[in-house]
Amino acid sequence: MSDTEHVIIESGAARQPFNYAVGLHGSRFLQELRDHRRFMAVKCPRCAKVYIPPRRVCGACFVEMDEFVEVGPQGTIGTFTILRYAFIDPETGVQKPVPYGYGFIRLDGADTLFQHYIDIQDESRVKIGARVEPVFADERKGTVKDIRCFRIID
Amino acid sequence: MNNSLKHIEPMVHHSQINVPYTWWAGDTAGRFLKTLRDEQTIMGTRCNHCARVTVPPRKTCPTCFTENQTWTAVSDQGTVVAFSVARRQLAALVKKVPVIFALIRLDGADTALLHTISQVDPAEVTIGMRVRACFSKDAGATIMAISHFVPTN
Amino acid sequence: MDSAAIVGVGMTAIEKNKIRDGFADMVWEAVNLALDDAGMTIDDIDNVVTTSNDFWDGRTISCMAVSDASGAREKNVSCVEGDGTFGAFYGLTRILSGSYGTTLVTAHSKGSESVSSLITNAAFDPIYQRAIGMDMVSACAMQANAYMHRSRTTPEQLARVSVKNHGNARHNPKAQLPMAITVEEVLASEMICDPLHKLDCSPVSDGCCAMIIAAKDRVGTAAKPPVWIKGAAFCADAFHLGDRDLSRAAALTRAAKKAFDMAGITDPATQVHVAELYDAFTYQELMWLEAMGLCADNQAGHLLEAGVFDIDGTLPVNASGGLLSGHPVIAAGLIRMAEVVRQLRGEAGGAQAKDPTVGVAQGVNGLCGQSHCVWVLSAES
Amino acid sequence: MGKQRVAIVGTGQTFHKSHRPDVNGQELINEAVGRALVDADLTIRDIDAIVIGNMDHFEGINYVDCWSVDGSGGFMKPVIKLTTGGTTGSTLAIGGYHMVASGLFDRVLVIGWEKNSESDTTGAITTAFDPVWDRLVFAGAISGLAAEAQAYMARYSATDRDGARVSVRDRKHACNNPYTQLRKEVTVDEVLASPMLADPIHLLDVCPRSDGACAVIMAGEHIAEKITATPDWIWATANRHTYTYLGDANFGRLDSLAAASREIYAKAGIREPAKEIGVIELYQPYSFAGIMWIEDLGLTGYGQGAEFVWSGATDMDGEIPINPSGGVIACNPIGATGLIRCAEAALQIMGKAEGHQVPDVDLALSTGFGGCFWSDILLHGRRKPDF
Repeated sequence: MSDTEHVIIESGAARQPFNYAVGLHGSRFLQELRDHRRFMAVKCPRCAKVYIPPRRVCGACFVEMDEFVEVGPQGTIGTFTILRYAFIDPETGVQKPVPYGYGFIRLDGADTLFQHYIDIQDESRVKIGARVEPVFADERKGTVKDIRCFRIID
Repeated sequence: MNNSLKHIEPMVHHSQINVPYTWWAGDTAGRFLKTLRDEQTIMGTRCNHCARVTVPPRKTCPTCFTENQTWTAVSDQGTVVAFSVARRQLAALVKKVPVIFALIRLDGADTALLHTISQVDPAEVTIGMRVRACFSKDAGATIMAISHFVPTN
Repeated sequence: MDSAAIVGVGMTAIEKNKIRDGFADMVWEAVNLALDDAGMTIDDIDNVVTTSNDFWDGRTISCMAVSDASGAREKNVSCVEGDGTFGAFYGLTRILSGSYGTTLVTAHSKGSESVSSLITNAAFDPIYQRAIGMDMVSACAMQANAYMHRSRTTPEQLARVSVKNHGNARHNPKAQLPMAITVEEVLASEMICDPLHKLDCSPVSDGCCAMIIAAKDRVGTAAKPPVWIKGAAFCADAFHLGDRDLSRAAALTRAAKKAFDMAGITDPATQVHVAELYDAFTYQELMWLEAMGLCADNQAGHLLEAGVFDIDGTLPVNASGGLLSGHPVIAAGLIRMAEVVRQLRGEAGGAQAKDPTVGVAQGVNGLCGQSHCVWVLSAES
Repeated sequence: MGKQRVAIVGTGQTFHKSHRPDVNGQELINEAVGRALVDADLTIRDIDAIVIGNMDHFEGINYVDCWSVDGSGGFMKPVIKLTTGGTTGSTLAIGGYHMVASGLFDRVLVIGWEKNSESDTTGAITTAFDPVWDRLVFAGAISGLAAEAQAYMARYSATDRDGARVSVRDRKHACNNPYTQLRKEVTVDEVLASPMLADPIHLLDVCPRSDGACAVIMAGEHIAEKITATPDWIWATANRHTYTYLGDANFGRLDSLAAASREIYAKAGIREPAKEIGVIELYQPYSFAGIMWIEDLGLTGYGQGAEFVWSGATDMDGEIPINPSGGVIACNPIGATGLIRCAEAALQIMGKAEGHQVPDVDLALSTGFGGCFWSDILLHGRRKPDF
């Protein structure tokens, strides 16, 4: 028996499957995105803030929201970074290739930002305030990955 | 529910949490597991304060909360103090049902060890039954270095 | 203790699969019901404690999902992980500390979204135990055997708990599994893990409960008579099942004694009028009754058969139908408290016990009832 | 029974390291608990209740409050778990405060811990975000912070040199703290020359992964002064959570910290925090936060954080030293980190901070931050609060 051997127990193939309910507000958004490439946000009846992704409750006003408004598809970069270190995606167990752009888009008409990838073919054009448009996936399945990324258009 | 959502089909996002873990056993559990693997011997710790022998061993006595412990080998035979027999193949089960889970108080120990009993008709298992450990050489330094327990006769 | 009271409760229906509702949807529904019940608005709420569990919810910091829906924006908010009774306890201390006049407590879970056998397997120690392949059911079945062996409780007596609670659930419109069943049907149902049949086990459920606790000087603003918190205590036993006498619940005995002492109750078996206990499995109701001193050791099965724990008995237990009729973990204990509140207010409809003034509720954390939280509530100050 | 004032009477930490193969989680917890008990000259029998927390998916253990009793000393005691992500440690401290202040318990043991070496940290952090909206494209905690820094820099023309100056400060302070993990001085140029992780964040701008535990013992006022001659009185606590989805954040500002600190100042009657507070243990997971968040705390005006830091005001001998312990940049056992800030603030008040003691601290602030823009704050005082 080696005194210097540190015993490690590994989780191996253990994983936890989940079926997360999206909720009706989110379901409407994902279905519009999938079927019509439209971004549907929701507007607070009290403070008039336009939220994306849509959700049931305005946290600030504590009221239920049901007025859907179309926003985008174009917008501006609210803020961003360029990721240069790789990590394992816990959902797939695979590393995403780096570098890639990651940012928060202010879709035209929305008051909150939409998180997604940003195309960085020309890094010099990636800046706060740059105009962007979505690049849709060819096959859309009703997730936020129906958008591949946002690309700079000015 | 409001009108704008009345006809929306509720969606479900199928996903998983797939984070790999590598738990350090630490020196205490590490010694227990290596002794199982290398010597097929089950070790416990005797608290020098309350004299209870704890199996599996702990660095700190669970009742006295002191680190004042002496390593001691316990028997590979013991008595069933509780058991259950899994009949439905629930997801956590590693073995095929029926699986007999048991708490076994090994001779020389004051606490009971959690493990499985095999090679017996589940209907014959009772509280108070005598069992002994069978070891596995392929499980490495893990709790499965005891592959299972069997009745003593 | 008369410093705080429960002034509002709200709960969703307990269902097998709320496919339309995310966590926030359930919390929004329960919170609004609790506010309505209390005759309050969110502006009357001084602080919020949400209760959830990251493993069950499939999300680290699971409480984040419900902070807006619980009205926690611009309020002090905290998050307990464990049974809702523990969340309520923390909420109570935040009032007794003098920091806040009202606490809104929520607890939610959606068992439908995960594989409960894997979630509870993750509660076993990764180094010494997990690879053996146990989960909550196989562990509790072991405890059931140990309890039955010690107390001479029979499978028929266990089955009788299921018959009683599913039958009681017929009076509870929010229950998931109201059923008229017989002892024979319970014993004939699929054996999941000896000695527990399918009908000895609570189902997988979705649901949420919300509760508003108020300081003495704030109860007057509520719409309904307050239900006073007379005692509350919690206690944890050893983790390793083999370190405990699995046939007994020493931690529950200690927590109950402390809670009863706080409430000035010296003989719980006669001074408590209604009980909502954590019957995740049939044997647990009987074992917890004995451990809490609500009946004598080894007698719960006999008293059950004598009808003592029926709705019209001297100590109705789980008149709501209990967890056997719907078990959203995490919310489960808070629902027990809410059901006691309904009993003490006389709102329990067909499940109403006769004029109860003192009730107890219990919540559980961990494997085989390692950690318990006990509440003594009263309609009288 | 009845509400009472609360003081910290003992603290204990592990020697925080990148990995601790010699102990399991329970044993790691036990080291901190043992040191806190020794510090307060108490035994586990004196403890009335335990408040514990971590982030479940870092260790992959469910019901940690139950699992850890061998190490925490929770056998046959009340044990409760609080978890709020990055803020867990400070949330635990606030929990301990209310447990004692309620009058239901006189001596409460508060424990925060994490063994980050046992999982893929970024993978585990990713599970903290909404599975439908945030998780699919989430790019790790550092990317979120980088986006925050970018927004701030665009708004106030700050530079990566400003961020580096904060890292230089904390890494220098860390050299005086034997318990912390990274104890090596760096220069601004070395920070800027270190690998770029996510623009504008370099490797030396951020915290490491750590294994560690921290324990704090809180006591009610009638016994605190019997336990120690120098209790650390908790004057006030506050917190705010503003997260719904990541895109809701007001990038470049930490609104939750601004709101929570205003609540604290109002409770304690503080008008000029930079002058009245003696030291701050700021939960600052990366350097740029050391510029931005001191503005949200009201130490200086918006856009003036960098100038304030360059002036030396936040150095050990400055007007208001920040992170004498070396802060989060020197070690980050996440579930313990916020509690370490609290314990370090207590050490400063109690005069026990040894090599990193700031002289004559009357008021100290400790904070907690969560990756979803949540903030906790505790105000600590040498004098018993008169409110």
